[in-house]
Amino acid sequence: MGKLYTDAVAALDGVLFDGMTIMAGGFGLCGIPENAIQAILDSGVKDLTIISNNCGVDGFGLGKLLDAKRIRKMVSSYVGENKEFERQFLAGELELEFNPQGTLAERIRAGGAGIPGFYVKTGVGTVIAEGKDHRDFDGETYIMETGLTADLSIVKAWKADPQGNLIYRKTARNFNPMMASAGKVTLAEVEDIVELGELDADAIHTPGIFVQRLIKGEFEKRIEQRTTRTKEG
Amino acid sequence: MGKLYTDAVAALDGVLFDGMTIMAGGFGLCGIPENAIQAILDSGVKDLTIISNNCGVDGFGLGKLLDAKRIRKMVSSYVGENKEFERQFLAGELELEFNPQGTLAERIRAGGAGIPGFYVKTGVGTVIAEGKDHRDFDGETYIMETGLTADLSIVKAWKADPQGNLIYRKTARNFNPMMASAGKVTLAEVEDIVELGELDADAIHTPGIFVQRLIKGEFEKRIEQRTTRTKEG
Amino acid sequence: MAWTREDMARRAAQEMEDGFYVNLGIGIPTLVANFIDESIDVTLQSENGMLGMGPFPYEGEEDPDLINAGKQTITELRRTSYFSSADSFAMIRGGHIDLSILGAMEVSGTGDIANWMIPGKMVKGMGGAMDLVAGVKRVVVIMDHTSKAGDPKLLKTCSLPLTGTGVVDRIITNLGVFDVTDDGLVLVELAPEVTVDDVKASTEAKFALAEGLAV
Amino acid sequence: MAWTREDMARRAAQEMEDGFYVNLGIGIPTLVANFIDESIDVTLQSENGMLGMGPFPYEGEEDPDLINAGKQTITELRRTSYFSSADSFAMIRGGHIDLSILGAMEVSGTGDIANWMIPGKMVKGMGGAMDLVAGVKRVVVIMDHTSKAGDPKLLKTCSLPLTGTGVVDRIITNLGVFDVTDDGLVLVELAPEVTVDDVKASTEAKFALAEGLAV
Repeated sequence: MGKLYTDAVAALDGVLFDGMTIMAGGFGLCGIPENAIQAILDSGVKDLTIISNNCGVDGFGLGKLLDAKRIRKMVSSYVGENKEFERQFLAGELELEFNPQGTLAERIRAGGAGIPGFYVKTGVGTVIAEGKDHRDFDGETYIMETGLTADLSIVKAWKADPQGNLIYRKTARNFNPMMASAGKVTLAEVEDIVELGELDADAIHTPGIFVQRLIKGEFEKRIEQRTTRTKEG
Repeated sequence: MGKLYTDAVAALDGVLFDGMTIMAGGFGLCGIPENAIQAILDSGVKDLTIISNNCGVDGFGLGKLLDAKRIRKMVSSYVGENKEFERQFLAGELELEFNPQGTLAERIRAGGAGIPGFYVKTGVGTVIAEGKDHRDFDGETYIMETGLTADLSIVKAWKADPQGNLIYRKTARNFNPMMASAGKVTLAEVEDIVELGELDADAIHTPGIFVQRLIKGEFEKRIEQRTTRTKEG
Repeated sequence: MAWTREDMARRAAQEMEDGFYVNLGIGIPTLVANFIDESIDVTLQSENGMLGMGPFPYEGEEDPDLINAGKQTITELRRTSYFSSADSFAMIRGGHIDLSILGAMEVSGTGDIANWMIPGKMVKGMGGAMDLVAGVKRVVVIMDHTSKAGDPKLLKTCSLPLTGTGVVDRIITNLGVFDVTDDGLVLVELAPEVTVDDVKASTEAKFALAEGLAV
Repeated sequence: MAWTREDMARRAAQEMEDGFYVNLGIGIPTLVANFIDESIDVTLQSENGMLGMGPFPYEGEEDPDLINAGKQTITELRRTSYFSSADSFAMIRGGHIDLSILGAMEVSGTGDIANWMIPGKMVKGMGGAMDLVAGVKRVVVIMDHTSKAGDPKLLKTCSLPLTGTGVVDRIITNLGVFDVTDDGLVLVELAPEVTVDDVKASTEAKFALAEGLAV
């Protein structure tokens, strides 16, 4: 049994189909699966439903799939960084489902954890609650949210071992661990593949059971907002 | 602001009261908060509801509180290691609420995560489902389980820094992280307190926000079932 | 000649496939680990929070922080990862474990299983058994065909409190192997020298014979 | 003399207490970090998965794997821990964050807040704002008292789509500080040289005056 593939094209062989649902990890451009996105673009697959907190920027990240009009529907919490998104949405070419960020994260975790529904306070009394089941617990009102799964999850980690155990780095972790658990197939792309036994077993974020395919990727790791301070003296 | 206390007695000052609910980490005797259990015993507090996967063994772990008849009710998944438990239960001195182990773990996580209810397949069609809300998702039947919180959580970790960031070791992690998040007050006892900055920020299991009080403990770490193999030749 | 415990464990080990993640219950299921074909790659899960469970430690190398779900001291492997109980059962409930091999007191012809409680006896608790039968992709039961008193354990309807309903896929007893299908129980293998009549005599549940069953 | 943005941020920084875990929104709330009293210990949360957020990096030391919820490059501290988005919002939703300081387009006298969407304009999304107002123990809003067009932003009822209902505890504007109480809005502080009549003239919501308010 080998999880290791030479590249994203090989790793996605037999997995892609028009109309499929794909979860893509990352927050902004931080911790996004650049290699899988490019391979999905190159494959020509279309009518995609993409579950991702954001939709990249014009020309980079998921913005590439958007520019090529491969996305039919986005499930996100914030898409404000992307002009082509606005254009397609206003032109009615793109469906959009907003979720509060924490609700989105929990829906994905729930999908991976066999939990089809759960209650949260988030969004009660807002447009987000419309049409959802309301229920009181201890005198407070909550709404029911449902679990999410995907045909494919593409995630980005820092290090992996050949069993697919993953470690993420700093805030590049974000949505990646839950998405890894919620894909029928999960492709992980990493910066470094180490020997079995090199990862600290207590520090593994995503156990290999959640990773069916694995590649060592090449990353631009573009910075979205470069903010700095000046050294004094 | 200091989280660090000299010992468990000092750390529990002002927290304990008769009839309170306490979550206690550990699986069997692995990863149990030995110091807090002893201090709770010494305090004389009684009529406790204890949420813990198991109830220790006769004379050790939570078995100490049981022997002293301080426990009014146990919320557990398995209590088979304890003869005094059986005696008190059959004599009607002890209330018992069984939860499937995964349901118990998830109820505690939910309690800490602001989720008052969620649906699972576990236990559908069994005694566990009696009286619980049933609901179908995609043609399958699920039952609703509720979140759990506690007045106090006592957890055991391996290492901490003075901010209360915790790292657990091997299978001694078990129920400790969720319980740390579900206590109104959480006392963590650890084997080693290291300098701030010494823990790998990517490898911290329980962020310090969940830990209000912290002690360096003394541990017997009793082994429940010593199973070994013999070295060949 | 009925199968021994080891025979049953050996037969159960054939349920494993390359790349499988497997959870083994306490008792005979634990023995199955000894018979896994070395040519396939199988990872054992322990529901107290570990993937990649290794064998018992050498004497003197026991680690109190490293136990399995049966509370026995074990070892780790190079592939091992640890996680919390919530994450462990998210893995189980979410259908990520390929196979669970469990013991049982009773199994019904429709795949109901009872393996946690005998009314009138002290209730020890279900531990993770209800989660495993509800969540794992494929559930295989190993059990003696009859109780010590000689009563059938493969029943039309379980008499003991259930662990799960319609969850068992296959049953391996000392007399043979049964599949739970949409059309009911099917006998798919017989232990050596055991006849269909032998099985019928000690089985309450109705069962069909698999095509090509060597009788 | 109405407060400047810096004055408002400085005033908001006084909401912090020793040992607090705090989430700061984008915009003026981000400035608040600059005015935290050095004698107290405050930990900043960034909802993309970090506790213990440090300042911007020195030039040339930016790390693409280390950003805040506003997607800006930042640094870590010795106390920093990282976690997933699910764990981050478990922390927020579960009521573990002591204080959130957020901007707003409108706030009502009963603590409703609208800060994510203007109908007719492109919808960017609510990000984590709905989770924060619903989950954090205490929610403090910083906003200009009126819109650029001079319209009141403290309203009887919000006109924009809501982020949350009955969630705001305190509002700091350039004119003063208001508490949302069970009996309605109470003006508790005035900016220097600002009069109650000034405030009344640009506030749609009714408000009472706190006892001992220096007018």
